Amino acid sequence: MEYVYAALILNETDEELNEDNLTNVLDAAGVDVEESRVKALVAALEDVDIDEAVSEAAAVPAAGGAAGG
Amino acid sequence: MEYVYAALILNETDEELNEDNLTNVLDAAGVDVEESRVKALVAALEDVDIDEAVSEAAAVPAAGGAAGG
Amino acid sequence: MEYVYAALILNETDEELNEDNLTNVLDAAGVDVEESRVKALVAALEDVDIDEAVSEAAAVPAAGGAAGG
Amino acid sequence: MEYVYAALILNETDEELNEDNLTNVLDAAGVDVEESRVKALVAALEDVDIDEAVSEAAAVPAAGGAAGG
Amino acid sequence: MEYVYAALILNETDEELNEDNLTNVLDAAGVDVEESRVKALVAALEDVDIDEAVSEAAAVPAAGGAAGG
Amino acid sequence: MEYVYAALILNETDEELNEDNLTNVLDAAGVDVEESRVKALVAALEDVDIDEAVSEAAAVPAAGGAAGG
Amino acid sequence: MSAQAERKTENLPQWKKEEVDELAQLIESYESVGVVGIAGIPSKQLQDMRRDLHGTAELRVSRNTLQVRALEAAGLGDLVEQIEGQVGLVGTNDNPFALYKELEASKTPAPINEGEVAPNDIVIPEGDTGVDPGPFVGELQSIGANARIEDGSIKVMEDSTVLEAGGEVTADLANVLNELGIEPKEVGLDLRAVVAEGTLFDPEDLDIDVEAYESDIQAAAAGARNLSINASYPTEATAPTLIAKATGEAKSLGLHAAIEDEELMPDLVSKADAQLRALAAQIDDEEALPEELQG
Repeated sequence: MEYVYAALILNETDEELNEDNLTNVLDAAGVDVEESRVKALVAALEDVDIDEAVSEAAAVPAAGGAAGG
Repeated sequence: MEYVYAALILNETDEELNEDNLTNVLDAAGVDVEESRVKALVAALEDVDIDEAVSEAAAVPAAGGAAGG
Repeated sequence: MEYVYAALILNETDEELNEDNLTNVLDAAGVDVEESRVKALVAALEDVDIDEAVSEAAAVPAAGGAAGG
Repeated sequence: MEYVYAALILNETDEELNEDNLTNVLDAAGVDVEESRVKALVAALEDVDIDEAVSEAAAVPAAGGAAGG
Repeated sequence: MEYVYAALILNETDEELNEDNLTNVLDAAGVDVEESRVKALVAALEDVDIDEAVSEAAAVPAAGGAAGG
Repeated sequence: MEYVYAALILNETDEELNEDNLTNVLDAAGVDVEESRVKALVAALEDVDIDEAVSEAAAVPAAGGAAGG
Repeated sequence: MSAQAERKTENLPQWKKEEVDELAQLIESYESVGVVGIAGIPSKQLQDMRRDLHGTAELRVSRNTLQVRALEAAGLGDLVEQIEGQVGLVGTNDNPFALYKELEASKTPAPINEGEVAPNDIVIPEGDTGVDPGPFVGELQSIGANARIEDGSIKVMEDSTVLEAGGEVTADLANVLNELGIEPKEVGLDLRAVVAEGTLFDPEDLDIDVEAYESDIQAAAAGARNLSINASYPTEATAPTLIAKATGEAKSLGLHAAIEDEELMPDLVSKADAQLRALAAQIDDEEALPEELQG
């Protein structure tokens, strides 16, 4: 999932979600980056409103996690 | 959430979850890193079993909803 | 709610939940402290298991969560 | 959570939510204040509508729901 | 099942959901295509809003989770 | 989802789930195929038992809910 | 204040002066002073109660006129209107809310006698009285209880209010209540009002709703959790939830965008399958469907 997390980080900054930036983030985390996965991720996210996709999922309250807290 | 995402990337690699590594990942994403937030996150996660927290979120998908109900 | 928050801070430290300590915390926050509210709070919380109330609150998320449940 | 409670007290008074005021409140409660945590909190809350963040139930996305989506 | 998946693929592209296109997709997958089933499927889907039907499926697993609560 | 649908079609035929076959199916459906996504999909499915994933979903549609409840 | 007190007491006989002085001293030596009703408490019991209060509060009972004098002299005129019936003065350095709670908790039920005024509605509860059939059923009926003989004993058919608050207890009613063992009074030290550091509190103020405070605690704790999570400020208590939240977000993005990730594949496959089934459910023509999707 590290590729997805990297995309989420870039989504919160003003940086573009492109192959170079994704590769940089993953590199910095010590990931042995596969170019094709980066490419695929960029392609998959091309027309996706990330904030919407994330917030749609967030509709269920955090009780489970909260209970663990 | 970018700080938390960065922690999760490190958790998936074999890199240590420490201030330097977090800062590197965030830096690479163009985040204007606040040292204090990095410190606070590392401190807060010190006693947390991240894999457990992750697998709770993943493996018991509806737990949140259930507990909330 | 500032009186209640103050009580919760004291509950997390090892300080006693008494009138003086509550007043000090609220004073430090610039609250124009009403002695009678402090007194009533201290008397009321004598019969409340704060840790239990807090962990119950964690298990059932706040307002929004309840409505969602 | 004492740092968060302290922020919530300041949010209810007219005092500014800054490092000095937070430190004062925590000091008064006998907390051994960590500067970095205070800094991190101020940074984290900088652009946050606290009242909204407090009343909005924290949500953890349910993977089950997401799987459907 | 492959016939229905083929219909779902065509639904995501801009290609028309007709007998020729379905047959092509199935052919490419090495399916020994039965013309009558293709015909029947195209006819049956004529009046179906596929996007709506699919998004209802999305709601089901999530609802299950909620109901479990 | 078209890439996933294509993989599932191949899973139902006796064709191998490889890059060429996936590309053919998608091509036939008029998809502007991204080689990287095809690669990534094949890699991601390498260790996944598709039939198991499907039958679990089919047999216990509300699994999440049940588990959570 | 003591000079004023002396002036006011100069016309009193010596023993009354001394009594007022004692009261003045009690008032002066405590942060909070209150008026306590002691009606219906036998003197032996009152002594026990006073002893039980030792260390928490001091209770002094004397003539009402003297209590009024002492209160007025001490500038506690607000309490004077509470000096009515059998009362005493109480002084405490403890929290007056806590004192009220303690006194309320120590009250005990007691029978009510002929000629007394009902402090609250007197109700004879529905149910089997356990009394054998006999003239008692008539006595019950005569005081207004819905009673009859059933299955070999006297039963009260519904909760029956036999006297409203403020009404005077008749001999018949007192008898019936006694026979049934109903004790409608609450006897004990009845804190009517307190002045704590200049502020007057009546029982309405003093009767704190502990449950409301408890739910305030819960609301405050939940609010702090929400803030911590929503503002991504991790604390020890909320870090696991933040991790779970981030994980869930990544997962939902991955499923939404059909990202080719190994971890997401099982869910993506089942998502596709669910969609297939949902679409199949819209198809009426079985010819169009494979066997496993028919029906």
